[in-house]
Amino acid sequence: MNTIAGAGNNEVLPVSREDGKIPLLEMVKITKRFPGVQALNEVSLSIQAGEVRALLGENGAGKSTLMNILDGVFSEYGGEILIDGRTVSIHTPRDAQKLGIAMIHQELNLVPELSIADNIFLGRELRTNWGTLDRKRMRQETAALLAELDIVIPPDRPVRLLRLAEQQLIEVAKALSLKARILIMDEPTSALADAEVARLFRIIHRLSASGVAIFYISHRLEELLGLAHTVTVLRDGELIGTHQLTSVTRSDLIRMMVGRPLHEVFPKTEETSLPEQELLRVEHLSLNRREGESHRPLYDISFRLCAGEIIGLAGLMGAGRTEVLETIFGVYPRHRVSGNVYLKGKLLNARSPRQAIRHGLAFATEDRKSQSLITRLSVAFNITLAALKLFTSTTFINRKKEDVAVIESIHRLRIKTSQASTVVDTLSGGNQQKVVLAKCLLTQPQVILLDEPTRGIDVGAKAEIYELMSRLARSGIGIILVSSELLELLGMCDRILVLCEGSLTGEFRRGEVTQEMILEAATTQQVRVNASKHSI
Amino acid sequence: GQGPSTTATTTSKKVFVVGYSQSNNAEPYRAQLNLQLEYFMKKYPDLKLLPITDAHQDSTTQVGHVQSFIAQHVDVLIVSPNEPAPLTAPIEQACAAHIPVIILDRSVNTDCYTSFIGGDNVLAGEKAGQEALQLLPNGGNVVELQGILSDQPQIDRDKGFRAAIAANPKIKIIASREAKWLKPNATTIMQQWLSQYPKIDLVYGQNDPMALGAYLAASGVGKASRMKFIGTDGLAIPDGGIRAVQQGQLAFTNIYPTCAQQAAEYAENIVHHQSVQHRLTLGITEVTPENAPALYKQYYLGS
Amino acid sequence: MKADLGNPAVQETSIPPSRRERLKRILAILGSLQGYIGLILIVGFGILSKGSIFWDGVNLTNAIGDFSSRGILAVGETLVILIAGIDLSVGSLLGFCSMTAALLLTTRGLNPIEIILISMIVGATFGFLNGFATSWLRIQSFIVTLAMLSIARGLDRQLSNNVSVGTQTVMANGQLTPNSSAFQLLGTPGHNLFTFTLPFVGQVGIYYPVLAFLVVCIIFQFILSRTRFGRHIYAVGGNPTAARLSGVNVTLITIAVFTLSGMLAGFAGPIDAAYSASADPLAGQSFELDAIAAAVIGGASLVGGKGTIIGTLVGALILTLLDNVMGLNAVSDNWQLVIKGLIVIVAVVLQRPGVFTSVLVYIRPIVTRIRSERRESPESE
Amino acid sequence: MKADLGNPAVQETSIPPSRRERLKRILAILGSLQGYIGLILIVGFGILSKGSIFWDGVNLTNAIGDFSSRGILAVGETLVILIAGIDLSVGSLLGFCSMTAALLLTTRGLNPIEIILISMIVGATFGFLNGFATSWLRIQSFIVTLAMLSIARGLDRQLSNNVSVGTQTVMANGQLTPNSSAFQLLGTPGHNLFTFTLPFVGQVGIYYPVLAFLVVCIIFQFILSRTRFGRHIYAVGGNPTAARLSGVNVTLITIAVFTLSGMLAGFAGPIDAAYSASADPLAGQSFELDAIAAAVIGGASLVGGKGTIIGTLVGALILTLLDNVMGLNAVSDNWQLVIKGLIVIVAVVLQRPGVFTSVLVYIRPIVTRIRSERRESPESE
Ligand SMILES: Nc1ncnc2c1ncn2[C@@H]1O[C@H](COP(=O)(O)OP(=O)(O)OP(=O)(O)O)[C@@H](O)[C@H]1O
Ligand SMILES: Nc1ncnc2c1ncn2[C@@H]1O[C@H](COP(=O)(O)OP(=O)(O)OP(=O)(O)O)[C@@H](O)[C@H]1O
Ligand SMILES: [Mg+2]
Ligand SMILES: [Mg+2]
Repeated sequence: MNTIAGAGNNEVLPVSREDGKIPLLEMVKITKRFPGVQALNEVSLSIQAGEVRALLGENGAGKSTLMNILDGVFSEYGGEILIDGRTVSIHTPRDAQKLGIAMIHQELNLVPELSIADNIFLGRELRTNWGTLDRKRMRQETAALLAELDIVIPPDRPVRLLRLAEQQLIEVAKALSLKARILIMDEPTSALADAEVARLFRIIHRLSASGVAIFYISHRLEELLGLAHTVTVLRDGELIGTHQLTSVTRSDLIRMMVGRPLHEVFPKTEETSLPEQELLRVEHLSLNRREGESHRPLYDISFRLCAGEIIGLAGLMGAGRTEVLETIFGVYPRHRVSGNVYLKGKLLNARSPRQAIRHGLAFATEDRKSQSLITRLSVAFNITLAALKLFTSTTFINRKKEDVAVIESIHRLRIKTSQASTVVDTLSGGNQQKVVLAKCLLTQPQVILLDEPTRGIDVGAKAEIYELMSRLARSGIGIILVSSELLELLGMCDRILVLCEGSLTGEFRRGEVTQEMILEAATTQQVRVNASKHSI
Repeated sequence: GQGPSTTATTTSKKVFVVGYSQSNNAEPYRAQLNLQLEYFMKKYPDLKLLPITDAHQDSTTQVGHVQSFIAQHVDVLIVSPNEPAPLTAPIEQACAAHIPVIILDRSVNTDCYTSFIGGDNVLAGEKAGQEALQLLPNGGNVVELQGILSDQPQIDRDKGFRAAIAANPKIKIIASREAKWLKPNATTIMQQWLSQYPKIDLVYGQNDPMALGAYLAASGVGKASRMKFIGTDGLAIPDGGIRAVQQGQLAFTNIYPTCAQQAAEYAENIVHHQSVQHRLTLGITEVTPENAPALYKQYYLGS
Repeated sequence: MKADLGNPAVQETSIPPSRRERLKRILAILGSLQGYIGLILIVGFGILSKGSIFWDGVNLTNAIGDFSSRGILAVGETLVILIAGIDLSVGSLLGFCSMTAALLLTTRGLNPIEIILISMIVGATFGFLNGFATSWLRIQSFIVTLAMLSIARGLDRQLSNNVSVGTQTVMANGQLTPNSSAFQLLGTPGHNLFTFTLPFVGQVGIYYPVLAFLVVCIIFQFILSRTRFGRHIYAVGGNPTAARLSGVNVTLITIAVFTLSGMLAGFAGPIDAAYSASADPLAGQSFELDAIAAAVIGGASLVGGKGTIIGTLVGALILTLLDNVMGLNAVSDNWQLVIKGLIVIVAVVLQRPGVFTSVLVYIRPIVTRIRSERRESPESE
Repeated sequence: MKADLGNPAVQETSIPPSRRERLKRILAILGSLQGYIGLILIVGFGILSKGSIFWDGVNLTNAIGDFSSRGILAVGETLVILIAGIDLSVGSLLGFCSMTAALLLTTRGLNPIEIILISMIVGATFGFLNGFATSWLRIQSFIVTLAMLSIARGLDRQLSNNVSVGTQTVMANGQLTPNSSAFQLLGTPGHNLFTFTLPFVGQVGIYYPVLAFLVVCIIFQFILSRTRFGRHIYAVGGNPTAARLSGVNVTLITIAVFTLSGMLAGFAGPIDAAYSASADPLAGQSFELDAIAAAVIGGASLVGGKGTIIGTLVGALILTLLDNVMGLNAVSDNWQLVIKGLIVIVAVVLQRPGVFTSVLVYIRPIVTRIRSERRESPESE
């Protein structure tokens, strides 16, 4: 309890100093300024070999910035870095690599046109005696790495064909292949489902046992138990404190992060009592495969969504949850889709996202960077893009009205940005996600499709978003929530539908369901009649 | 030394500024014109030629150049128009600003200039055609390499050439294509013709580089000696037509006058208020292997 | 402390607050002029070297007038660049439309307004085909418009039979026909739409190409910044997937943008014909390079999503005034090419936001040192 | 079942397995030829329309030889496009280097190998400056190389005084000097490096430009696909951030690529001079468009990260053989432009992967219906 008293004074790591051992890594008084933001202010920390250090803090606290400095992403910063007690100079990623530092970045950093193997060995390709690329060995080693992570994808496949979660696993594989002494993981699990997460943790344990120091950034506090040894908390660019994980409670951590005690619950406690009024009905929805795909992404999905209801979609990675939302939203060409979607009893079958939005649907995609945001443009531009109609009188956009709405959204979701005209690219990951949600809500939808909406969002903001969802539901809006965090689904949803390989394999009501039941349904393969023979 | 030996002596100390707007420096013919103009202008100490402007074959650019000379109030303006119509208006503007204008080589659609000096492209074509008649007394197959199809010299040279060879119906033009005045284009086209037509007797290139490009292609397959090459322009530069005739690559070419010497003389006359001809058409000199060495010596400017 | 620029570690306290305020205000003004610095330097050099010859209504009108048909193309090109495309066909389309205009005038005797409208429709049709092929056939716009460059030029030359068509048709009495005479107002040098006399300034002529160019700039700047269509253009260029998922009809926007670019080429066609008093089958050749250059010098990014019409206007002015200043200073032609290349690079570097402040970061410590040295020496203060 | 194409709902069982196998094999072959389909059609048309005149060693050598200097530029251009840049200066650099080569030959009397080496160094220097300005000054390569286009052309013209320089220097006895005569081997038409006689085929000549182009293609295809440097080029173009974070030196790669592009222009310069037996101050003008077109038609994406040298070779062959076929068929100059534009688009559409299979999705049901109808009618089977 009293460990929290240490908050505020930069008392560096009592853990290591007591042993008198030289820490593997020390960062001393790291300072970093961006135009208009003091991202880090004299932050110091150190880590021992074999230690797993959790790095916590609100969105925009400076976690990624600190780790990026360690990985050489930023060439200019204040402070000093020591490895094995010796000052080192890290100003490019290459410097970091040479010193045995590897990082899994918060945002995916893969080259889409290159194959998995090429991506994994990018920058340190294996070569034959002739100096040419040793493609065979790289392919073999990649295959071995992928096998270690239980990924069954051919190493030659271009990364652009992979789904987000798969790409994130490739990032993990890439970092592992570096055989680093210091491994940084910036929200590695944000796009992963529980099975993959468990696999990742086994690997972390093994690495830690073999003496690798690991920094682990996550907003899923429950993950940390049994994974991290120590925890460092940042707030607004300041170091708040470093503690043994066993000596602090969850609420202590939250208090350190937020700066005030936070009553954290899933606010959706009781089932909605609105009169049953159907909003969305999905009947026999199927999505046909594309060329070269081995099976249909979706097969015969039917369900109903009522006003004020929150439905959860659960499933393993690649179960087709995203596709359900995308299909409803009109992302796929009509000839790939069969079955019908009704909105308030009327046939919708959206042909394009445009039509879906016009009928009151909104969709927050899981991959914010490539699907939701125009990262080179401003926060304001992004927030109002889908809802410009609201501010347009005849032909011209009413900028005053627009500004008001933008400011309101920024406040409502507590987006941490110096100005509305800030470029989205420079926001922290969590704040970018909030921009996605703000944009989605501004269209005044009746049905909201949320794909991993809390990905990368801090505890405080998460609670606010849950609160917001409940409020929206109470006002009669229907929500479909896709999440890989089962607790989130259990806490928020009135009903949970479970998908496995594109088919519905279970439906549970709130209160009658446990994690085990969902997991079981998610792994039950439905005996599917061979599609090509069956349908004539 | 064929320049005017009578150096104009004037009482006034004033130096007169001459602006020259060239349509395209990068044509060998025009580059030669520039060199000659600079050369002959130097013979008149009271004339100062501003740096020659180059419109890069673009009328819009040239209009700007002419306008900027007007803005500078040059004493004499010399223009080689890229195209007649676009340059008409600015020359009228010059006229309105009381700047004497000498037009070289290509005309404009107004009479409001002091003097026009030019060669005769139809005549140049005719001379080439007459030479073809002589070279092919028994008739034969002719191919023609054309300049940019819409350029007036192309149209005129083509007209003159065809009119002249009409005298012998056994001479046939079996192919003609646009090589845009450029040597490598002519080589490429000639190569295609060589694989296509077994018998080509004469190649008419509307300028020397095109004729020489065709010569390269033909000599590459060892057929150059079996055909004749006729060009036009006859520049006295190492890489020009006169030398090519001298070396036997071309059978014949015309010296199409650059007008530079007359232009310098006229400029001098104009600033001293002496009268000049409103239109001066210069003759065409024929270059044959016999007179080529002499002509080269006569026209060569370099040391 | 918050709006403070540059290196925080330097002894800022040594500068008294009032001075710092002044410095800040000067920097703010400089910062807002940043985007124009290249242009300002060129104009400044023009005035210094040639004084009233350069800074003269007629000279400036001529200079801008010469460029205006390319400037209008540059506006359309900016739209295309904003959606991460490129339109190489604008020069050819201008050529085709100037030929159309000349033929409509001479063979049909239409009046200038009819000619402009038809020419715009013709241009828009070609542009539509560009947009269609780009978005439906999903071919890179570079190839589509390169093909269109070739196609339109071929048709232009075929239409005119390789002969340029004069626009000055004369009646039996030797006078220009009314339409031909009215057509001159579209850009024949020396023909102003109207002239009026201002006190102090004297006679001012309104020259159609300049007016048309500026009006096109204003309209399209407005469209880009104030309409949904404009926003959607930026969105498509910034991230087409995100744009589509935000309800933007990406295909439609693409087609519309190429159509507008073609339409503007059609609008510029008659100006070019009037300017030359004829339509040359080669008119507009390589104008696309100037158009793209104006947009890119003005800050448009070929990656898409970044650029403004005002920027393009500045880029166009830089290009044309640079030529004008070099011409007036009688720089020899070959060196003009060299100097132009160098100056364009310098201008682009200078007008990048933040150049001054980043220079300041380096200069600041030096300035401070000098100041403090001055303070120590007795004669200061 | 697994590799099955197209619509699964159609009664696939109606086609007997052996036939399906055959169909699949044919489709697989077609699929692998996919990228060459445009080229194959052009060659096919050439043979059909002109037979042995087209399909003749000399004609093909000429056609490829004519294009080879542009083809070499296209290889460098491909590298630049792969890193999401563009190099507009290659044409001017070729011009400058061809002038350099001609002057080195005529005024210094160097031998061809020395000339090639110096010319490559000159080109590489310009290219280095391009790369430097792009990566250090962080200016878009479009602007940098456009400026360089202008600068190099200006210097070229200044160097040559606007007069073309012949490469055939004659000695007192009227013979070419040994170096001048050796220089002809670099590309003067008809001058083969060596000739030999093959049984059945007859005499075969090895023409330097063609050889040089193909060797350059092979070397750079190898570099791109088999070396670390090549991999890094793709990475920088595909995702510069990812490349940087993976420890790739993005600046170095950028500079190297522009330098190589300049170096290849320097390599092509002497070829161009030898081809015309003279260096024209305008040599290489607008070659950059051909070079870019070859790369893009060959599948390179201007967004970066996508493209191969083999593709560029195919693109170059399409461009030059198309011209050749049209020339042999005596298509009029104006229509050539139109047809060329159309065919380029068709070729690009056809060689896009998946066009056949996606067409098949639509055709399949129709085929099946026809088959089943045939089966019902008695005469079939
Ligand atoms: N490239 C940049 N330019 C400008 N500001 C930046 C940049 N990168 C980060 N910032 C700012 O620095 C601050 C810290 O950001 P950082 O990404 O380190 O937060 P974080 O702790 O990782 O948050 P999250 O949990 O949301 O990922 C934020 O205010 C952010 O806006
Ligand atoms: N663009 C694509 N390219 C290749 N395969 C795809 C693509 N889109 C979907 N798939 C396949 O469709 C299946 C379902 O996709 P997806 O991973 O989106 O499901 P999900 O349940 O939403 O998973 P996630 O847990 O990642 O949200 C996967 O097997 C995936 O490989
Ligand atoms: Mg972060
Ligand atoms: Mg998903």
